[in-house]
Amino acid sequence: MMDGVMIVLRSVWRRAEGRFSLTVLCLWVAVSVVSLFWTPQPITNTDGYHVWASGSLRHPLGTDGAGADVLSWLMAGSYVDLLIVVATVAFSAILGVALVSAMVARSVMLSSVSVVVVDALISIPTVVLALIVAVPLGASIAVVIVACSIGYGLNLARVARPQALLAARSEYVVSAAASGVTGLRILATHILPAIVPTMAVQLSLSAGTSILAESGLTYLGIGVPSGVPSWGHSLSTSASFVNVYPFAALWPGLVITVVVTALNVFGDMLRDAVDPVVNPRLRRDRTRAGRRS
Amino acid sequence: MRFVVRRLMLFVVALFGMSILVFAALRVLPGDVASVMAGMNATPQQIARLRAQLGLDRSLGRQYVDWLASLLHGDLGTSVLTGRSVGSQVGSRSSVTFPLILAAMAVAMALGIPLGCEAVLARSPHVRALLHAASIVAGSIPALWGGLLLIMLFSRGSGLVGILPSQGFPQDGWHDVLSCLASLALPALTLGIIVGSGLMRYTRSSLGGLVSSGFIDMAMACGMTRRRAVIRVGLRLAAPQLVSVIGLTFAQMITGAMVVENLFALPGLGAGLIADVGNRDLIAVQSQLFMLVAFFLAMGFLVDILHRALDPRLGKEGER
Amino acid sequence: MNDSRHEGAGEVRPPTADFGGCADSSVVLEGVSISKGYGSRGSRRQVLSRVDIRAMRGRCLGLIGGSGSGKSTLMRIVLGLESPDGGVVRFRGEVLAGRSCDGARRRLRMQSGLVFQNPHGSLDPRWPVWRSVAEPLTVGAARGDRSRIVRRVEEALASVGLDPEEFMGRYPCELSGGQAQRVAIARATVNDPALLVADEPMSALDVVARERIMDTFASIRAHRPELAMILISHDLGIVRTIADDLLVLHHGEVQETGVAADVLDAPRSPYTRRLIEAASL
Amino acid sequence: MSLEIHGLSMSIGSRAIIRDVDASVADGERVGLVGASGSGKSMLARTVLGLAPVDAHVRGSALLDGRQTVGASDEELADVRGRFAGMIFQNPAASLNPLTAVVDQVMLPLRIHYDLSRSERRDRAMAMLDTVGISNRLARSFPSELSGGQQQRVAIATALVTSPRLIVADEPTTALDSITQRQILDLLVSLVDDSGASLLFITHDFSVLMRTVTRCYVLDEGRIVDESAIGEMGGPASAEQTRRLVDAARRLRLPSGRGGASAPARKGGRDE
Repeated sequence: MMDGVMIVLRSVWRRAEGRFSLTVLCLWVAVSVVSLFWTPQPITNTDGYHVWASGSLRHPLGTDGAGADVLSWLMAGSYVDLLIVVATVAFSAILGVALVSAMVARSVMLSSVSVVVVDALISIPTVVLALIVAVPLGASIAVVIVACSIGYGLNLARVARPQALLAARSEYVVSAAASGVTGLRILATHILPAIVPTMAVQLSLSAGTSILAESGLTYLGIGVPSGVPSWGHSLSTSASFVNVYPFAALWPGLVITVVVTALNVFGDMLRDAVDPVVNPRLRRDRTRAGRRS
Repeated sequence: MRFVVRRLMLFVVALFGMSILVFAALRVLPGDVASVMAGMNATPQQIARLRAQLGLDRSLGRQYVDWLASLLHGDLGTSVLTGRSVGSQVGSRSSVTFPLILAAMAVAMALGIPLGCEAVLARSPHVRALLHAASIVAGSIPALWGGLLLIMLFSRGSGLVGILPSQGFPQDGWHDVLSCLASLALPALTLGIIVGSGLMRYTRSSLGGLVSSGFIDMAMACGMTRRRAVIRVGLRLAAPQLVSVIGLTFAQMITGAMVVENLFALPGLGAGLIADVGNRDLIAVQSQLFMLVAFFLAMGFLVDILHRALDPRLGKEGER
Repeated sequence: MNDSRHEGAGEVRPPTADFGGCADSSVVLEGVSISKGYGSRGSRRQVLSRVDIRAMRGRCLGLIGGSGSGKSTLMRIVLGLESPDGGVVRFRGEVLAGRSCDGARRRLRMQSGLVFQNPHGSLDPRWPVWRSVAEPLTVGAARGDRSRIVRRVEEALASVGLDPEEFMGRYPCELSGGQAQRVAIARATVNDPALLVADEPMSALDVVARERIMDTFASIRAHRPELAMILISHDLGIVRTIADDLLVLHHGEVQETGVAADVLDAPRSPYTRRLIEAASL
Repeated sequence: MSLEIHGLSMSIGSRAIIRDVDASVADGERVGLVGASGSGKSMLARTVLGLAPVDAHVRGSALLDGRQTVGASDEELADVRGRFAGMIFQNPAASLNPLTAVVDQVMLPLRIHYDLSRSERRDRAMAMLDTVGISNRLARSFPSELSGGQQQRVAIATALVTSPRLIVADEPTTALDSITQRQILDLLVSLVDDSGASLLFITHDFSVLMRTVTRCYVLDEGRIVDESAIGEMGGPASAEQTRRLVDAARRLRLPSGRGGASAPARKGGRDE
């Protein structure tokens, strides 16, 4: 499995857009890890005298409303956003796969119920889900994660369903069933691999959208609480003074846009890189596995 | 027809389910609703009076049934803070939010669908690549930042071009239509571009898949150019899915709409709801939240019906 | 594998004692007065009415019918993939009706191989050839160890005229229509089935590939004298080269049945005559 | 001369698909184009009509009724298609517009090329449908409600309704069962002869050609390897690929002695 992942990454790296997205994503992860130990300025200390200062040696990207260093807050924020993205992708993948498996299950009851659940809840916007969670529990990272995971899990199920149904009704599944392979094994070996390309794309897009949702929900006050650094938080605080200090909002917005673009581009590239039918390099690897096993 | 009835039942069941969820969400509050609403320094008597006033002393089941009954009569309850009925608040706020959403949707469709087609049909590969890259970047801009950029560019006062208001909404509502539209212009543009990019990407991928299909070959064999065939036949074939995606982006747009309303200080549903949540006006929040959920479930219902109507093949299956 | 072309028709086997004989061990699979209808009360569509079908050990039954004749439904019922409204299905004497006797249905499944019309549709595009062919071997008690499976897969590929060394690692998208269909045949016969059912195996292929598949079936049957086979098609020209007996189906009713040579020389039903005329030069 | 092809080559990326092909179809002549799958036979016909993929690179010349199609603009090619040349595809279920009634499909070429009133278009389409054996009762139905044979009849009506000079039939009967195949072939031949148009019939099955064309080209790996009258095909003089195709076709057919090969039926009965 690991060599499969390496081959996919090498295939993505081969193209210019792939290089751009992989570099940005690796940079993001690196900065997140570094920010756990060191940031140019400790994010806690504020400097009342140099509020909204423009770029200087001590504060390369200037300071925000409270005089804190914008660069340090952005670096610290990258860790929180990475956490949100990883959690959202993981939970929505689990929810998505569970729903898709239910939808193609042989038992009519299970499949029709899952279809009903998805069709009914899919039209509820993320922010409403976030509100339903935020009102009782108050603003927190969990609100963003829960709201995004449910929303994107349902969306993943809805988008991957046609491929799953196509595979479930295909002749190679009928042949497997006719030769006695159990339903569960068919699901794991035929149906789920068929939706992997769609899932890879959807999860990358959801990762990008969850960062945008984080910035939106935090601005609305139900996302990341005020004390916790995040890109959305940096963008929100600088937004309210845009008429006076327009350039303060430039950096957080730029960082978010670049990272989300990288995630979307990565998603586009994954569509072909992950599918052995489209990516010949994946096929060559499996044949060696064939020989070995 | 059978499909419509089944889908209607699904709508009612989902509505009922969500009403329980919304009701329960507000009841799982750490501590008691009344004490939270009355604020930190409220005396026990004030809390007790508030509890009685809101009928919180009744059993949960009783409260739920009363709330549901009042909803059915169109009474959304009265807000404790402002004393005005929630219904009237929702009415005035939606007169701002819905025009904003419709305008944004119009911008999204006007930008998204034609550019999506062009991203597939443009003769030179560079144009196609550029359009695709633009749609990805436009889709990656946070609504907040997009709004800020437009404010920097166009807003009266500090903007470079300074032709459009960047804050607020005329107090007397839609009497002065022109200034209302002007104040909605920037927010609608912000939202429209972001949603439009998603629509554009979807149009591009669904048309891209159809370009070499047998249906396009047939249309070309009858005498159409590839471009005309893809637009005339391709779009028509992709229409059912496109409608579903439009319905879905309409729902996802609300997150952005709330952000934009707050940024541009528009007294809309989003800004109002967030304000109510802010000052813990839970009864108002509960009803408004439910109204929003009901609206989007109805949206989903309508979109499914339209999707089914647009594609006779699906329709036929249901009947036969 | 003898790639040599059979000159003229494949050798047509002499008929067994009497076609209508009682249920003896030579009958692998039997369907007695099978009926099936679809649709609700108002628009009831009778797809099969009282069809008798029998697959004999070592013989190939050609099931002929146009589109809408019900031949695919008959196959699904006979293989236990669908239950009939009326009639009974027996596999080696064991009745297959209803859910109760899953045992018989599972035995039928384990001892029958399936080949479909669309070669690339019947192979998982994400699986290399060796894994598709090995799938039936990895089921139930006959799981066996890795090396036995690899050996059996290589034998199966060789028996359909594909060099294992070259094709084991290939993917369906790297195969021609004819090669993909032969992989499907290898998969269907890798488990030494008692019954091989092929549903329009050649209609999606061009003439040259069809001839190759015809030779493959002939060599499979040469190596497995005990194998019972049902070949479903709408084209008499294809079927007559392999089938020993014929069953002509039209609108769910049996038009004619009997030994292939007799039916072709003296067709009794007008529909059979139209089929013969449509399949002649 | 309705079709003249000189030195036509077509490649997609680095892969050459058609290599320096010369061929011609005289007015009113029925010519076959035969080859195994992947030989480029249907791509040759599509390239001539401008239906090749967008990224195809075409060289050489192809005169359709005297009009050069290689290098012609999309608009010029579109004007030719449907008016001078009609095309019938292999799988009608994947080409007829699934969202419009069949009569509207037949009216489409009329609407594009001729300015007739809606009722005139409708009458001509209904008449054409009747000619191919589709009764007016079925005219309002959708393709998905018709059988394979009926769908192909609608496709033939759509190709012939503007009485074009050349009909290109790309394996029109491969997806149909044998009896329907025979009916559709007979119908196509009789209608093409009635209208005096010429026919380019593409298939992999020689026995189908026996009943439909007078002369045929054999294509292998994008190159014309043989050309002669249909009767002499497969003789000792013909190319090795031709003999392979003829032998394979003959082996898959009953010897003609059985049931007798009847002459093509006048209009083909209205089938199921």
